Amino acid sequence: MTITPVTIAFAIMAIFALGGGLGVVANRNLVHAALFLVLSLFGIAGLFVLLEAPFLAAVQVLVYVGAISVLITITIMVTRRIMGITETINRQWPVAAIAAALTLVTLGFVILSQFSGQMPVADVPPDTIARMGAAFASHQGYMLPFEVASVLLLAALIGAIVVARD
Amino acid sequence: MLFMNMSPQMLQLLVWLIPIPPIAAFFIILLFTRGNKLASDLVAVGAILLTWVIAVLVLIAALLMPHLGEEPIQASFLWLPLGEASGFRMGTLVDPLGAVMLFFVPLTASMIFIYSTGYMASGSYWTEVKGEAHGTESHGSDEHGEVAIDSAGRKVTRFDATRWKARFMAFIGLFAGAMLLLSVADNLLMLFIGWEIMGLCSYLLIGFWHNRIYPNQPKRITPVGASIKAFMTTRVGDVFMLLGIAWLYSFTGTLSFRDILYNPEVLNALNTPAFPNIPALYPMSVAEAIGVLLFIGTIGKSAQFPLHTWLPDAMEGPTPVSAMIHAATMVSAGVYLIIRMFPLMTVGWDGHHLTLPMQAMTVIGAFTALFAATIATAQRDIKKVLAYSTISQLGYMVAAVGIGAYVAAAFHLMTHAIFKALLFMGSGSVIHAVEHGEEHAHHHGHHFPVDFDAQDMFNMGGLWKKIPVTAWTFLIGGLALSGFPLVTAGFWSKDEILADAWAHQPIVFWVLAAAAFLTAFYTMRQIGLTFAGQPRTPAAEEATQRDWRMNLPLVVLAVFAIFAGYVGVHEEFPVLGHLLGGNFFHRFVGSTLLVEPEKLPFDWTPVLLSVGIALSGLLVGWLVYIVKPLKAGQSDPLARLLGPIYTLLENKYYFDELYDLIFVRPARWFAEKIVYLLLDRGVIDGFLHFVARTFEWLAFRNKDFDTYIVNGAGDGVAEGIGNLGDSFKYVQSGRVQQYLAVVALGVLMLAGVFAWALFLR
Amino acid sequence: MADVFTTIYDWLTGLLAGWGASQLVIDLVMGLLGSIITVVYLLTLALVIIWVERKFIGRVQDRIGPNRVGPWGIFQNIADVVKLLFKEIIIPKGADLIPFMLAPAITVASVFLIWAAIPYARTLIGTDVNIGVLYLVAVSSLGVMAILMAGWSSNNKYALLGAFRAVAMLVSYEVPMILALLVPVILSGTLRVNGIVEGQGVWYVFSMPLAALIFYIAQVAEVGRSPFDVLEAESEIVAGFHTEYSGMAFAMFYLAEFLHAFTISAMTATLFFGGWRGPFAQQYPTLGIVYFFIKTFLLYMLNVWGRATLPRLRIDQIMSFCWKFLTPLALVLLVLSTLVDKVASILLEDVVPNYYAAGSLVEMLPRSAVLLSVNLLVGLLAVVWIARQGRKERQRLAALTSPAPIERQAAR
Amino acid sequence: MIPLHWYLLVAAGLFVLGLYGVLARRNAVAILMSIELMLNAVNINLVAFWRYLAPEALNGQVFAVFVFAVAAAEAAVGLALIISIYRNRQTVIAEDVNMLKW
Repeated sequence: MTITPVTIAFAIMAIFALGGGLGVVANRNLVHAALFLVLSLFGIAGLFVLLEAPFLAAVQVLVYVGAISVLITITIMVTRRIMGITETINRQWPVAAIAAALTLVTLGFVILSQFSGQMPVADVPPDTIARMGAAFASHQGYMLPFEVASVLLLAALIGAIVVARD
Repeated sequence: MLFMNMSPQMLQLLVWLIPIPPIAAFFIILLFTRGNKLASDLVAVGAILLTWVIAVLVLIAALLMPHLGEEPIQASFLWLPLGEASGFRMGTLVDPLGAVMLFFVPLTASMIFIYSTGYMASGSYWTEVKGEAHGTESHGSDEHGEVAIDSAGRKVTRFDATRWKARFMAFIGLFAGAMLLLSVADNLLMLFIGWEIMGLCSYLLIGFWHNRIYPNQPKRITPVGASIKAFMTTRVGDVFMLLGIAWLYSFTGTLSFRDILYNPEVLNALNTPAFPNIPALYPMSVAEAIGVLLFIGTIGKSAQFPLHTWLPDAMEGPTPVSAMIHAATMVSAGVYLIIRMFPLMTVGWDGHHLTLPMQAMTVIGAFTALFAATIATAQRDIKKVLAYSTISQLGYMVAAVGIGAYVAAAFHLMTHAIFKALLFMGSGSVIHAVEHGEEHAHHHGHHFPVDFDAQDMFNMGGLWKKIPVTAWTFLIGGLALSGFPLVTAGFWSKDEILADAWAHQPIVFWVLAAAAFLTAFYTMRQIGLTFAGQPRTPAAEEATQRDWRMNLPLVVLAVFAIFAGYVGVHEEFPVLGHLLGGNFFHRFVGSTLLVEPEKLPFDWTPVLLSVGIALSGLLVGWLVYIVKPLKAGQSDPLARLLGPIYTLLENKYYFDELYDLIFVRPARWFAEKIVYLLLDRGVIDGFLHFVARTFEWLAFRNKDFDTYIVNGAGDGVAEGIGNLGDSFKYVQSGRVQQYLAVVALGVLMLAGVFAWALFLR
Repeated sequence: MADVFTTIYDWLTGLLAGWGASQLVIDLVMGLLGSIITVVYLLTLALVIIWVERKFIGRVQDRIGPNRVGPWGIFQNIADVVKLLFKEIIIPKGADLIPFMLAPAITVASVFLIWAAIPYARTLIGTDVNIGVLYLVAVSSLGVMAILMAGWSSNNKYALLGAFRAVAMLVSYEVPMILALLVPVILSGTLRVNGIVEGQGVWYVFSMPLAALIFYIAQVAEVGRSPFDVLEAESEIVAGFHTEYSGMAFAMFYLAEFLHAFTISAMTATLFFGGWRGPFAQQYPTLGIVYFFIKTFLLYMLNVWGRATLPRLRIDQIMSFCWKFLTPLALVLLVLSTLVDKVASILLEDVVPNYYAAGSLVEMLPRSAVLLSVNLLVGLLAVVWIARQGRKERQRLAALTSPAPIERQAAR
Repeated sequence: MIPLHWYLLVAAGLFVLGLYGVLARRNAVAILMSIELMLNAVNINLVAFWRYLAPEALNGQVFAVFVFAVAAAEAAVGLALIISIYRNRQTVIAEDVNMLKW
């Protein structure tokens, strides 16, 4: 496996993603955890870029970094009163750890046994984004799911307002 | 002009619409405006006036049609398909005869509706108090609040007669709708439907004041009794009529008037022997048999001789009911039926010796006319008099049809409906006045026996001053009834019948003439007793009635009672004949038949005879009852004249008692002894009880099984599950993450299984 | 001389290739070079524009403005920078060090990153990614996070309040901004920034003036300059999220703000004012950079003018203005204009065969006319509506404050 | 070119981290963050498979977009819930909110 800039980039992004994830679950300071989440999300955006899905990358940054993590951070700051509590891990953490480990083993096994090894890769057609846009708006494509998603978002919006208001 | 260019479809649609509004009013009132008297009045009156307008439109259109007789306004649809060819059709038909119906039915109906809104707006009657004196809900508020004890030991109190006014309006609405349905029907079935609805309404309305009783007169029939009696009696006729209809349908395969009555093939076909293999009945043709059956229906509906007893008792209903059902419309329906069926009745009539139904009609009609007239002379109750007079007049018409005087019968049907309705409403107005008088007098401290009868003519007298409008209109009606020459409608129609009778059946003529004499007499008697002289009771002293809703219809009908006759003046009648365009009515209605009935040459004899008879009858009545009017407490001078016959007449030849003896009692006995005790109690109940006991025994055995085995098992299961739940509920820790952990592990297991199944093997 | 940039680029790549570097290395070097150049010139530009702004505001406020250091005080900023460099960066007690230090960097970075996708000329653009617009939005949304970090980590209630305010406002104003941003995308049918510029045969500000206005307002709010400068309202919250910052850290926020103000002008110019477009810019891309900077500067001056003159709004006013007016307006405008656009394209089919043609001025005229009419209509309605609201509000206030009961009597 | 399974492994790692966080963290917000991690792991998988197995097809990216939508909705509602819980019970510890039990 030769070291190429792409590999390096991938390594950096993967480290961002995984390290950030680790920070999220391991850090006691919730705000830091949130910041780590941002980091991890950035890494993932980078991975999208490497996967030649720049659209998704941009959306990732816009939605997650720009919106969701901001929300999360604000929530943390608003509910800061309990941040004195040092105990961040509950009693069942061993179970969690075991479950996680087993999952990792299973997934890793399946991945390595099934998807390892090089394979011929076709190029991404240049007009992917245009086609995606068309597909979202055409009834042969994903019009209905698209509408459903928008309804979902509307419902979430209203629901959030109703739940969170005094 | 509107009617000239009215398209046939439009016209047929209008005809369809005629019966709708009153029926609609019925439903609207019962469903929505029941609680509100004013609204109900408006709905009902509005509906009937709408109907009247439509009817008038149709009527005018029909009159403008050149050949209404040949091609009438007709429309029908297949209602109940039977097989491919045949089936019951529903349809409307307006031919000249129907047009006549459309002329007087909506007219009188509308008048009576308006009248009812006034008549039902006040008044009260005695009712029995069950339990607590101050009524339970079923009796509601009583006007005076006093409770009396009558001779039969019943607690009685006054009851507000206006309580169910809305319901009343609804019922008469339904009734009017049914009558109009019958009038525009183009087939026997539809006619029969209207016929039966009217029967029902008559039942409902006669018994309308269903909680009314007559204190101190336990023998007197109550509204409930009267209604049952009327219903039952008419049923008898209806059953035979239905038989006739069924026979007709089975023979011809249709019930449509046009198809049967106006096509010679069918009529000829009907002219075959009914019972070919019974020599005794051989001469009777199918048409005759059916005709007789249908005529029996008429006997029931129009209260002809054997089945006449219900009509006088029907007077227990509110007076508008009497006016509408028992004068203008329903009883006329019977006559309308035989007129309508005239071609069938006269199958095989060569103009000289009558067919079987015609004979029956002639005999029964003529007899009834005289017989009822005799009874009418001796009645005390103002409405009873009118009732019997109605019977006798209907007898006239029946007899007229019997002798083949088709047009005359239709003519008299129309005029009689108008002036008899007028008379009834007049009598109602009188009764109202007297009841008011009674109340006023009561307030002024006069004490009345609880059995004071506001309908008894001997409690009246001298009302001429009190209620002039009623008096005048009543007079006009009375003169019309007794056939006062030239200026009343009754004269022309009755005269035509008599002329026909004179020409064909002299005997019938003399019978009817006698009846006419009596008619004139009792009319005068009635007027005399009611209006002339001095008041005989404080009630009459204080009597008053000035309600325009009741007076307006009187006036309107009075006008018609005078002028309605001029449409049918014989063209050879001096002066008037030409003046009035020569017997339009005869030409118009005559065109209904295939062969125009022949016009009799004008003959002075019957005219003069009938005039003389009418005038003499009036004169006698005038002499007896008006020249020296009765004093209070004085008995009927006629009683002295006739002696025992008077009592016989007063008791209506004891017909009620006779029927009670030969029909009612045996029926009661049979019902009680045989049906109730033997069949019901003995056989049916016995069997049922046996079955019941058997199953009871089985059930107990079953119960044990249930308790010990089924319940044991069931409860066991339930308890087991309950315990299980108790021990397992702690799984529900309420900790989301715990659940999630379990989920994760479960999924993990599944994943492991899949991984093993897919990749490891 | 027609196209300096390509010439230089080709020369450099040729040079490197001559030294025997692989294509990848060349890309790397060029990319690095480009970003370095961008950053450097932006920093210098910042010095210039800050001086200009201070002068301008001085004039507006009837002062002279900086005038001591150098002729017309040109070197004032350099002096300031030196001063700030030597000042200590005070780290408050209980501050969260890493975010505290990270925040200014991210803020500046978010501004710099925007410039990577802004075309100076037809052939001069950092990276012409095919999702450029989206990129712009995404990157500019990073600043929010930085502000949050700063506000929280400096362990100061004013700072936190300021941060909350700022975040609330910025997040809100992203909505109308993006809605308005969709307009050029729809009109030009591409997300490529350069594609959008090339599509503007008629500047979109002329076909969709309302959208341009909304976008500009939202952007000003994103910068947080007056009238939207509640996030550093001295009278209420000392200096907002950067209260605790001093020295170079503060300088970076300061720099970021000014640069951001300039950047949004650049974005507006690019997206609505035809970017580098201008006479002969197609043939001689070198001219494009001139046009671009002229437009940007003019827009920037507009911004400064507003900052110098407009009073500060209340936070609730700002929010309700965004949610109750700007966003609905943008939505209505978007839906209506696209609808009318479609209908017109169908109706005018035979009159104007290539209705959607983009690029040349003449071809674009009919469509622009249609859209312009829609904009004017919507704008008119909006003005009428807002006038009514204003009248209501005035009456309300009058009712609240009017002391004379007589008037009320009359009013009744 | 980077082999597919690297991405998959990264995704798996993220997913596992998220899973652990969901199961082990006490703070509800932290749990929410972990859920976001898992969602992102899924997204990586989707996009990676799209890129390597079917670049012409759109499904992968479209799916990812829908995941974004769902994630946004979920975050909004979840955080709103957390805030209201905090307002009512002064806690954001997931297991302190256990009124719904036997």
